[in-house]
Amino acid sequence: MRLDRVHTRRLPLAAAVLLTGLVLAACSDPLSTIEPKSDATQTVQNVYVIVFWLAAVVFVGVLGATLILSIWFRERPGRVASQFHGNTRLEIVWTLLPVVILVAIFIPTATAIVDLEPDPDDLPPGTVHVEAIGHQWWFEFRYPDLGIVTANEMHVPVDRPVYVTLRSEDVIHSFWIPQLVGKVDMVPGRENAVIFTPNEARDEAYLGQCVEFCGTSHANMRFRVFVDGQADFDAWVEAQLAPPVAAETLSELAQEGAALFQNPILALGVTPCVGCHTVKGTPAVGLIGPDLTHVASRSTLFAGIRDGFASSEDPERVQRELERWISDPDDIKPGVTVRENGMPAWGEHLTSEQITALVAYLRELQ
Amino acid sequence: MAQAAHAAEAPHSSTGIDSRKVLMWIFLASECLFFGSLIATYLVFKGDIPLPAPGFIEAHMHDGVVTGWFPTDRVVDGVEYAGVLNIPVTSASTFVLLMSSVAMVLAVYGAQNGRLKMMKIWLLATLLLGIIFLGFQVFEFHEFGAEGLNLATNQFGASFFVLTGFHGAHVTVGVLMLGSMLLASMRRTGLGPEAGFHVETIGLYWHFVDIVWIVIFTVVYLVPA
Amino acid sequence: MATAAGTLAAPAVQAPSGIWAWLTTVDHKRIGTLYGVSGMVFFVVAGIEALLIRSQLAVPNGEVVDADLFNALFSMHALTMIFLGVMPLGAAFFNWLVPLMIGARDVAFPRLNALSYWIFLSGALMLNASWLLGGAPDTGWFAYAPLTENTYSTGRSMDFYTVSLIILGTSSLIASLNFIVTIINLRAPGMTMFRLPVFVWMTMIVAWLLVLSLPVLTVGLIQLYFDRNFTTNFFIPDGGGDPVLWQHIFWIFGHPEVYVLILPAMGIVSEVLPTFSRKPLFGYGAVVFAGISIAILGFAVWSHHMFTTGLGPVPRVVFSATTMTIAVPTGVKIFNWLGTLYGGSIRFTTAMYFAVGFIATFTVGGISGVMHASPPIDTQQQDTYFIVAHLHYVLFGGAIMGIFAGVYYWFPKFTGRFLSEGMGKLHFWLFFIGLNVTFFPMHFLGVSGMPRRIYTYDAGLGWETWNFVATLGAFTIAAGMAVFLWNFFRSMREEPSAPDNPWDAPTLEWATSSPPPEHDFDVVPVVRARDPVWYDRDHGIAPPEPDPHEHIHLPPPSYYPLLIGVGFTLIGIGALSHLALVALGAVVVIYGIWGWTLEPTGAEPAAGGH
Amino acid sequence: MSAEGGHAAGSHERSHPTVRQYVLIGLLLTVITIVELAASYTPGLGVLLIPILMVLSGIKFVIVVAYFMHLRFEKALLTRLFVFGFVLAGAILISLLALFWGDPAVINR
Repeated sequence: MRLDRVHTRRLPLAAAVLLTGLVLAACSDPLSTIEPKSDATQTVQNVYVIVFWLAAVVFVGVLGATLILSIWFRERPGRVASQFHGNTRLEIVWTLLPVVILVAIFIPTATAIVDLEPDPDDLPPGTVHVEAIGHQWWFEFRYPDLGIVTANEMHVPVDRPVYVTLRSEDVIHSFWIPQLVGKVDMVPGRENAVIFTPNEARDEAYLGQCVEFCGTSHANMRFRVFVDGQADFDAWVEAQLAPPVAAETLSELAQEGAALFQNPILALGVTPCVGCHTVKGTPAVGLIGPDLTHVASRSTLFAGIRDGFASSEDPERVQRELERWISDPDDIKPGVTVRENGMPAWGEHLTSEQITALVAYLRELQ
Repeated sequence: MAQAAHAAEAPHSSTGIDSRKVLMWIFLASECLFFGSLIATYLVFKGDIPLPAPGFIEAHMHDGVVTGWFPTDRVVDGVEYAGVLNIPVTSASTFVLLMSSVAMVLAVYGAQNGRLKMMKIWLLATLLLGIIFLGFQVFEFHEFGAEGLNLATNQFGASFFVLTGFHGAHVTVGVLMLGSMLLASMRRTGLGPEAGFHVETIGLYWHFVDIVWIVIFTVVYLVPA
Repeated sequence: MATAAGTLAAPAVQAPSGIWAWLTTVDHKRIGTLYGVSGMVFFVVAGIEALLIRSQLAVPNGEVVDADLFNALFSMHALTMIFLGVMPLGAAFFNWLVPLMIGARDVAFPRLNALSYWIFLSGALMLNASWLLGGAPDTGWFAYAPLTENTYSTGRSMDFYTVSLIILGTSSLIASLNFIVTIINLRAPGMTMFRLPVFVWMTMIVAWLLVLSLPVLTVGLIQLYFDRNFTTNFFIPDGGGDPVLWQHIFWIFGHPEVYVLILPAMGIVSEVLPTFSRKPLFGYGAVVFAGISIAILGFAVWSHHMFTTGLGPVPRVVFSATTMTIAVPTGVKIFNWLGTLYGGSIRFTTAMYFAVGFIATFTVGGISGVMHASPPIDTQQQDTYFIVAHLHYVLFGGAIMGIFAGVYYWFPKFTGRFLSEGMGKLHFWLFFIGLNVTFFPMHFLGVSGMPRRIYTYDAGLGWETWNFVATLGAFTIAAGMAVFLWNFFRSMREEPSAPDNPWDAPTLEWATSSPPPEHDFDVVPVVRARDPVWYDRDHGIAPPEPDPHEHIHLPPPSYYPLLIGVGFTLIGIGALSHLALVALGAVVVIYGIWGWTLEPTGAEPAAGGH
Repeated sequence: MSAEGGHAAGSHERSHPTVRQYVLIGLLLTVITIVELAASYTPGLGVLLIPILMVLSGIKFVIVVAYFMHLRFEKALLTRLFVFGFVLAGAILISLLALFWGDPAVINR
């Protein structure tokens, strides 16, 4: 028969390829879920490894049995099907066998659940506390103990516990940094929390993203986490706490942009920049949009979907994208002008020279 | 018995129970989940009704007492709140619904024993009692609205009105069925051999609506927050 | 009313023909065909939606569709597949087979059966009308509040969602009540509960699941509708509501719904495997009880969809335990199917290909399911493509493979014709290879951290290769479907030639002609064993001679089901536009029920009831 | 089956109540309701009130189902069908409440 030839050739090979594929595929991918870089993800990984190998055994066993039985007992001249209705002993065995496997999975599972649960009343000493707040479609990060507010970019020191409380301003989002911490939802009206201790400082960012569908631009809601050595972290904190750029040190064009930015009636019937954004030390104290005090120091823009001034090789390109964003943000992040408290499309209200000036200002907010 | 005439064409039934009765009982099992979910929603929110906004207090302060926010009387932060629920009135309407169940069971008795007149009288009584119950509910909703409680007021208002409103809708369907049955029984040709079944099936529905109210009355009105 | 009913009943006397015959039919076989054809149409529609999704994701930063359309596509793909594809295809088999398998001449309430189809059609058309009228639902089939509330979902799309799902739920509820009663009450003499074919058992379990879970969804939908239209704040945190309540309500329904989709396929496979292995099902009792346990446990696991919502450790431990428990009865089923193959003399027909393929692919879905039954692992898998892979192995590798096993198996019974085995096997290989090529790489994507429901992604995240491969697989599946449709139409042009029992199968539907007469059986069969046809064959019991004097009573056609269906449609349209239409619809429904009750149905009271 | 509908009393092992018994049951239900009311107005019952009310309304529930809805006189099958749904509804309701009332994550409601 054709079946057995095809099967025997394909299946064992395929199974081997697929299983090793599963192990190897995700390694070194930036969002890999099986490359733990913190105690929390390592705990998950320890359970995963057990479950994975048990699953692999069942996979090979059941699929192998299906294949072998199909070949062995296929219709052949002279073969007569034996008529029996069951075998009680066998049935008891294959009821109990899964039970044993499941207990083997459940015990580490339950332990891990308890291990991963943060206890807000008893945080380990040296814990860094971050408040993460989900917005359609960006993340706000506040460090209540340090007085820092930033967006879409989180810095944490290596080898110190990070306690992140999770809230949402609008719809449900989910907070996930695959290599550092498993996802927990940000639910409006509730406060959840995660705790993890990153164990590898590196220059390259850890990627995070929203993983609960949250509307049109759900796909465009990402963030980055930098795990720094203690000295680098302190330097970052210092930079964030540093007073924002003084008005007189701004270039001429940027000063023009600053004036536009701070103008309370930029266009009739449209909330001006200052209505939503904060730049510390200026009249801009809006709380709806991201804090822009040090926006030019960030490695990305628009919630992790484009390179920022601090990381791009080509600042002029960033300049052009930021101009495009201010002029028509929907073009970069669909739905952003439509949603409640959305970013207006300033292209309808400002000249391109004005927008260039605004971007020049933002570019100097180091 | 009057209905025995059709025995020759009995429908097939493996269990010996009429299919319509089985259907109705399974449907009622399903309805348990429907009302169970509504009651669960009510209870989820019942535990912690927040304090009203100052604007609400101003708008609904009568003689120093705020109306239309909490289900029962209470004093919070020196502000006195009058409970919305009016237990005496609802006890009366509960009694009415209970009596309608008694009337219904007598109508079924009449139908099953071939006493057509008895059936009609008690069907009418059930129908009227059902309408009176609905009248109580309209009155209650109207009163609550006047005191300031509506669907948008708070979670108590939303879950209360949706729960009791859907119960009321079930009573209304029951009233329609009773009315139809009554009309049909007035026809010149009479009711036909199936009357006993129809009345009994409607009766099952009606009693179920009654026991749902037994639960609602206890959970919503009597059990304190 | 009485006179109206008298005149309206006229069509009952002369049998209607043509389109009218289909509109007024109360024959379970015709209603099954209506369900089957509708289900296939919507299966294709949802498949086209899937192809668009896969085209968009084939390469990074794809530009086939925009964000809003993509979100509507994945939402409608799920809604259409679940409620308009797989469920009605299941219902098609229930309708066709349950009366035949239990030796009945129809279901317990034939007109109610017709009504459930017309209400289904009404809800199905209404849901899809949203594409043209105000936008299709675009918040996922799970519709998590508060994204679905007025503030974030302007326009009518979510009202289409609530209204059409309530209507579809009503249809399923009516159908399920009908099937439970039919199975309990219309069994042929000798057909005890433990002689019922496994497929009939699964039908009853599915019906129970729907009867007990749909009301919960209905309540949630009503609350959402009230939030959007009548100023309540059930799920709006700013107004004191709780979005997590919606999640609970939705998944209390949603998880049993998963079993509603898969259990019919399990039933089908449990019929196909013994027939072509030429031996009885291994461990009949275990398979039945496993189905019952799955159903009961199915109500105790809903929060595993919410492991990342922040429920606290205790609920997560508890729901993790209950969820893992479900793997036991599921495993029992798989082992018993393998036990059925053991010792057999297996004929590899197309139906058998699909059935054996089902065991393999469903097992993969079951195994990955156990993985995210563990909440810590779930925090790395929830809402990634790993879940997409898992659920498609269960629903495509499980439900759809099972359904096509059933299509090939019962096609001669339904139509009197055979589907081509050669094209059938080509269809199987295209499906089997296509589904593995589409969905297996999604495990890798999930492990690489690709989230679900994203309309775009950047290059350089390690997702390019497998996304492209998955898209190729999707088009392979589409090719398989094209082969099937060609096979179907080619076969339908042929003359009927199928014998009564072409596969030498054991169950009662094969004891009548192919296709069966309108009254199903000339003589109501007497059942002497669990596999009645084989028992009679082995014991030389000849089929009984029909009694020429017996008057077989069949319920006459009725257009009241259609009329009441129209009433439901009006209520639905009213709920989306103007409440006056709701009143009009209610009047039509009440008028329809009146006419229905007074309509003469011959002397068969079992056909009545409302 | 005609035996069920036509001869309601004839085919059952236990005969249905008489009119008199129905009225008495109605009275009993009224009395229980009055007791419930009295309990809810009695100060000092404290936490006892809720179980008292639950038991009393449970008794009413059972009486109506058993006698008015004739479940006591039907085959056990119908009881099983209904009780299955009722128990499931109760179980889901209780677990839902347990999930919400023990929920620490809520910050505003």
